Amino acid sequence: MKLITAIIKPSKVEDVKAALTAAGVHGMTVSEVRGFGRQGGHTENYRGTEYRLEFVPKLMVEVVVDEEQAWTVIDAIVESARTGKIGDGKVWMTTVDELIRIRTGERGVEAM
Amino acid sequence: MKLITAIIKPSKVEDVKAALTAAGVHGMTVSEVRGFGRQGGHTENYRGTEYRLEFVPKLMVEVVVDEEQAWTVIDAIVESARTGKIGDGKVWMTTVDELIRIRTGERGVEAM
Amino acid sequence: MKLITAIIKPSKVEDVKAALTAAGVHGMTVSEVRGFGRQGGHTENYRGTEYRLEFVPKLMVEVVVDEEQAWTVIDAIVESARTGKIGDGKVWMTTVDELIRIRTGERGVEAM
Amino acid sequence: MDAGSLAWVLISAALVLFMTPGLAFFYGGMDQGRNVLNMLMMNFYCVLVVPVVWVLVGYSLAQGGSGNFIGNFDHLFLNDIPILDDNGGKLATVAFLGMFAAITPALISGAVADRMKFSAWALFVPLWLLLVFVPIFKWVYGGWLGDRGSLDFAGGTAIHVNAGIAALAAVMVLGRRKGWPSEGHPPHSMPLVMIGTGILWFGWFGFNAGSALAANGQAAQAFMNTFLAAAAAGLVWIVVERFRDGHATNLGAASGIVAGLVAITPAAGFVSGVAPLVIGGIAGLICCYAVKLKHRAGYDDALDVVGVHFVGGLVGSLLIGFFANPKHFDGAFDAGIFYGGGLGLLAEQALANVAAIVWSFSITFGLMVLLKRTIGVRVSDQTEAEGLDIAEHAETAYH
Amino acid sequence: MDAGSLAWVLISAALVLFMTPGLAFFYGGMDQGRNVLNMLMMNFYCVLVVPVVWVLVGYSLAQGGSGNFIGNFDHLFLNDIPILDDNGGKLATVAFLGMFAAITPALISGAVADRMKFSAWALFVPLWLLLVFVPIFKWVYGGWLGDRGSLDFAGGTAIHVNAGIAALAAVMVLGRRKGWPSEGHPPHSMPLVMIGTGILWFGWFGFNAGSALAANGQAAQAFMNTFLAAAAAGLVWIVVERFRDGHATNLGAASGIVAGLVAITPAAGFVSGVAPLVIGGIAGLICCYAVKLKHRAGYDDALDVVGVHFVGGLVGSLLIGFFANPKHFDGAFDAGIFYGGGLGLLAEQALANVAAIVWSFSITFGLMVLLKRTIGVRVSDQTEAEGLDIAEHAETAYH
Amino acid sequence: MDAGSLAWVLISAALVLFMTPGLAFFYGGMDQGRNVLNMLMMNFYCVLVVPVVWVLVGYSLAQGGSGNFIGNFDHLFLNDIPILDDNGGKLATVAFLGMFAAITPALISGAVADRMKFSAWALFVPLWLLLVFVPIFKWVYGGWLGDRGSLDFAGGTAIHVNAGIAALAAVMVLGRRKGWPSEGHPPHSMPLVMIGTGILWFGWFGFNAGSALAANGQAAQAFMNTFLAAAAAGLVWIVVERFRDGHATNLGAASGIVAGLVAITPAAGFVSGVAPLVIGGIAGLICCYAVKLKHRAGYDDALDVVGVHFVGGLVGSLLIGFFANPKHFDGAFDAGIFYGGGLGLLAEQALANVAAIVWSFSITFGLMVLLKRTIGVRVSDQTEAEGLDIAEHAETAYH
Ligand SMILES: Nc1ncnc2c1ncn2[C@@H]1O[C@H](COP(=O)(O)OP(=O)(O)O)[C@@H](O)[C@H]1O
Ligand SMILES: Nc1ncnc2c1ncn2[C@@H]1O[C@H](COP(=O)(O)OP(=O)(O)O)[C@@H](O)[C@H]1O
Ligand SMILES: Nc1ncnc2c1ncn2[C@@H]1O[C@H](COP(=O)(O)OP(=O)(O)O)[C@@H](O)[C@H]1O
Repeated sequence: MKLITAIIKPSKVEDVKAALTAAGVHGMTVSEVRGFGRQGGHTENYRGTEYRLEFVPKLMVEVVVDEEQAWTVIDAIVESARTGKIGDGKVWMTTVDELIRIRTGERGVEAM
Repeated sequence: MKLITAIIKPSKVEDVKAALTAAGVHGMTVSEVRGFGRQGGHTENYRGTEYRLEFVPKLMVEVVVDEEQAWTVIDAIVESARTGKIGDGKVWMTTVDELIRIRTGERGVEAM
Repeated sequence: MKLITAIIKPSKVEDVKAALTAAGVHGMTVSEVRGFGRQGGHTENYRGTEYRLEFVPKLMVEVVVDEEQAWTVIDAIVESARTGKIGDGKVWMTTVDELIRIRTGERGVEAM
Repeated sequence: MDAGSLAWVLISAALVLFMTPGLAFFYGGMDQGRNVLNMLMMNFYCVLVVPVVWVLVGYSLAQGGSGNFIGNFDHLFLNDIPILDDNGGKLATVAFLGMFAAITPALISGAVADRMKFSAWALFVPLWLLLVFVPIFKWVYGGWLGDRGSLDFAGGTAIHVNAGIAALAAVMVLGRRKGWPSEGHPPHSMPLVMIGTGILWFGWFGFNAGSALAANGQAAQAFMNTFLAAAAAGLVWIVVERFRDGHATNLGAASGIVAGLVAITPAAGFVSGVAPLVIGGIAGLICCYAVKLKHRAGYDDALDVVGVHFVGGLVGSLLIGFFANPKHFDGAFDAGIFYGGGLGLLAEQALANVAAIVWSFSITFGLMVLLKRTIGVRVSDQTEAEGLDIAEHAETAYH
Repeated sequence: MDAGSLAWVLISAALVLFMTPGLAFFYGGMDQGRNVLNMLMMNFYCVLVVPVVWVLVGYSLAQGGSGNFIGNFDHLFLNDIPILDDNGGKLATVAFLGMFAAITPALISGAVADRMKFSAWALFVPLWLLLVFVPIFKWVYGGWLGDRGSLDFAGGTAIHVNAGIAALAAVMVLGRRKGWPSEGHPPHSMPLVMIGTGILWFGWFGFNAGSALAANGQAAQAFMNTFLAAAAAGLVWIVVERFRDGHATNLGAASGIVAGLVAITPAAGFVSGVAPLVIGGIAGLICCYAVKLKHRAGYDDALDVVGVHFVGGLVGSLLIGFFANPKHFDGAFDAGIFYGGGLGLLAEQALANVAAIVWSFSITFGLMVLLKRTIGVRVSDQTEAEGLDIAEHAETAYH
Repeated sequence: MDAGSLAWVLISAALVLFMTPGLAFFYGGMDQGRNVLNMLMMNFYCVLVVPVVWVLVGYSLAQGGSGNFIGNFDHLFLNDIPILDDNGGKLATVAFLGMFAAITPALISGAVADRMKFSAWALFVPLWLLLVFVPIFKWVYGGWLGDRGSLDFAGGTAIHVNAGIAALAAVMVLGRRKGWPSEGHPPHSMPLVMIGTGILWFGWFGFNAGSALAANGQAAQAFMNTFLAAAAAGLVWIVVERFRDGHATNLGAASGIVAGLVAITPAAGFVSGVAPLVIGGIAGLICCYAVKLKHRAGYDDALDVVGVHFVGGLVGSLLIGFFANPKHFDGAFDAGIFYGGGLGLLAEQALANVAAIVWSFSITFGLMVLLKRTIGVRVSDQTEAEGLDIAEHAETAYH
């Protein structure tokens, strides 16, 4: 099994969720993160003092999937999260040794 | 070493912490995440407009443990986080190449 | 490629970011987490009722880097995040199978 | 003005000033976290620009002289408003009315939320004040509509119907938010909404009971009415919710309170007894359905200015035609249908509202088209997707 | 009522209305983020339902006629309350008292937090108002307790002792929260608590000084007392904290302020000089220990309604027996022990509170048992674990 | 005092009390989330300790007798302040002034934010009150400065210039925050800042117009001036921002409003017509640049107490020398330059401010040095890095 981790733009989360559902994924976990990268952040101005906020709000999407599904899922994320502008984010994949569903104790693909 | 990642119900965090401590784990990292899965979310109603909130508040618990400990820890989480209802969450395990304690530079099991 | 995950003190994030930039890293993802460990938390007192807050605010920094860079990056984090006091945090490393840039579809080191 | 009445008018004016921040929080809490500061700014901007315009020219045009349609220039720059004469009563009244002038355009901000350029709003507010608020105010208070006998105690027609219909015109030019109505966003901070609601109700006692411009029995009745109508409307709204949708909600309570306050505004000094409960209850019931109209009609009134202020104001204004009771007030106004007054007053109420609606809608529409053709009224799609706070104000609400 | 006094009563009434939202934020901030909206709703619900019940029947039963135990039906639907007579004074008074009626049951919400079904609360409030608040109010203001000479300026016995002991009865029937007392939850938003505290103190000037029902020396003294007692109590509370627990806290300051305000409420128009400092200081000291009683006694009074309102109200009410000074007020009331009045007044104070406690506790207990046996008073365990906001109101505080 | 005036003074006093929480939110929102409770506590502490000190000894020293430099001990413990005489007017005035005494040291908290030990603050406030506030208050209101003819309607010199320069002295002793100015932190909650701003403006009507100590024409003019100057200053500030920095911001609007309120404070009862617009506009313009001074001069005035209160107060106080117009008020004060009064009044204004500045700066500096040498004034570096809320108050703002 693989863990796919995607950093995406917050406004894209609905699209990504739809694409993942379409790709047969039935679960995922999302968290709010702040990203630093090429996109570069923005400047805020308070009483004439400029603050350079280099971190940009992003969402992290984590999905555990079956090995065969992995590339379909990655492609689905990449396509649905793309706007073509800097800061669209990254996707990475790591190997999961085991997955367990807490409720039932089922393991592996069963647990998804 | 293994990284155990668990998605649990927020109201279970104290139980999980207790179980992990009992299992000999002395450190862990918790974050607030939103989950999408079978549990399905809920509906909110604002001035008669319904919003379907598909994401459910969850906590993510991350623990790095020694390989031998891994299954004890997983079992401890699974048992302590279980309510038997849909949405209890998942646990997954990945392989950690190295762990370092920032304060001392100790590595591996020493660093836990 | 490797994923370096570091749990650090919130007040150290600017130093870590500077050190990573100096080490040639151009992107990272940061999230707010709560840590449990030796550092032990603190006690709050509300109307004479004590609450033991065992979780301490921490930041999690995640960076995907090239295998060769990995140890330079780890060292940079360890050095910049160290205060020498309990609770400085941990760094761990896992193996990344693949990394993709959403915007362009580039893969691997190209995608960083 | 006796000292007691002056004290009452002054504190009432302060209460009405406080309502605009209250409105900002009420709207801002309902908005998304990435647009809340734009919403607050649209409201606070009104209390910055309107007072200046008001004392320079607005008051004079709205109240100067005895014209039927528009005032004159006698009081430019507060000229000829005495300080000591009448124990400061005149001056206090000018300030009190200035607070009303400030909150009226602010009401519109809830409709245009999440997509209007702040620069366009910055021009819209003073222009709308002079072109729409000022003439309608004159018609109602000292012009042809008031003279014909229509009643508007604290600004049902002049303020709520007016701002409500202007909100509709504004969003028709502005267009819908991207994704609306299929995507929606729940309020980012309900506690902020409830803070706003608390301030609004508190301030509204000044708005309505202060409009007696004296500490007397009429003020006391307007006060009581403001208390009862808000409660009745809020209660009806959450009861409907409970049985229609399954849950009584905070936003329902808040919306009902505001709807009741809006509806009693025009009637506050003319009705008594159980009338405020009935007026509030009817307004709560109707508005609680009216906020759904936008989905059917397809106009994107983001925070329901039309459904609450236009509809609520109209309901209250027309109900005066039924409940007005001059006997209880020793008043020189017509009686409503239930007190033997026939249809005359109702007809006048209808006429006054039609006049205000036609003028407000058409001039606001034209003004928005003009702004659209010149400086543009909408932010870019990217700004809309990523939030107006950073793009328009270089600020983030929460760090 | 002269215009100055009417202005004072009207603004005081508005201030007291504002206190209920203030109380909602004070309690809501202390609550967890997943229950805050339920808390706000319990409070706002009081200002929706009580005004309606109050003018329909409550006021008449609480103040009509000259009965010793209960009023009559003379003023149903505000019947016979003149608008213009007495310059609106009567009407303003009815509204002013209605604000008190609304906040009294709201006080109880802090005790039953996090586990009471909203439907049960929705029935509890109007029933409790008529069965408990109304008779005790009549006894104290115009009935046998007041006639015997006991003193209660702005509602120490009638409101705080009453609501505080009712809170105890309610939680005894309702039972403890799951996990209490071993698990606990710190306040989810201390800034919200402090917003509530600020509003409460501000509003309490109307509550206490408005109870003079005139703009006169007694009102000024009640105002001064409201200022001083709150400050002294807050100061004592944080000093105790500093030396007992190591830190002076915001919640301590807030709790002390409220305890001082509660304690001075019954005494505000009868004491002067340093008495408010002493009364506030004693109340701060006692309440700061009294909030710990629940852990020993084992009743789960979530947000310390008993420890602050019951205890604070009782302390203030009994201290009148020492500090009341009719000479300073040209007043027709008995002197306290320190001003040569003997034990008589203290005995009357004790009797009045015992009477209120017995009635309030037993009727509230019975009412809660009745609700428990019929519609049920507690949410399901799952709702309790996951939060009442979503389950009871289909809303989330922050998105 | 007639009933109407008493009603006005009482509600004004309540409004000023409400300003201190307002200030707490204004400052607290600007602060970081880990220091916000320390900021709230510094402010709330002022309304706990000052009232006690005020009635025990402060008022007597500040207003007792006819000395030129300091009062006497005639009114210790409110001795000889009648309750019924003058219809409570005297007592109401003592309370009203006590609210001013409470907010003045609170103003300083914004400068010392994020690093001052709470224990040091706890001693600083009452000592500063007696050593700095009380004498300057006496000089201005009933002492040598007032007698020479300088004007200060509601506390420009006595409160804002005084607290502003004290803030400078305090931070010079206290030193800069770690990392300042290279690192900075944007406001953690702009909605909280705007809640504070709304409350401040609302309360300021009591602060300024209440200072007439009567419900009369001067109060009405002071009210109008408070309305206009805040609006003009806010407007100028955001216009400058828009053209200088590219965006009009909420914090700019809030800062401008406060700057305008500060500037009109000394002048509120002496100027009329367009003068408040001009005074507000000038203050907005100057303060919007003055807040940048600290970066050049290198003093770490965290939340711009110097730039807004010192500079704004000074600007307003000096502009009286131009705009004061006794004719409009039937007043027994000197005319300003624009009304034929010559340079005399301006010179007196300058002298009064210089005297206040010298005294306040040097005594505050000495007091801070004394505290530094004894109990210490700064938290540890670790506390500073990790936040004062947990270390100093054992509380966390948001859970
Ligand atoms: N090496 C990295 N490791 C972890 N996260 C990264 C890394 N590089 C970028 N990111 C994340 O991806 C986001 C987008 O990256 P950025 O360089 O801004 O644009 P793009 O994705 O178009 O290359 C960043 O905000 C950050 O959250
Ligand atoms: N494939 C997945 N990858 C990552 N997280 C998942 C995945 N499936 C479920 N989750 C997480 O687990 C939580 C619980 O899953 P759900 O399907 O609701 O119930 P259950 O755990 O009982 O099967 C989800 O809310 C989500 O956070
Ligand atoms: N086994 C672990 N797995 C995951 N995170 C851990 C583990 N142990 C500690 N941590 C994280 O590291 C942080 C610091 O650990 P702690 O034991 O307090 O101090 P130190 O890093 O000095 O050993 C903790 O707050 C927690 O977030």
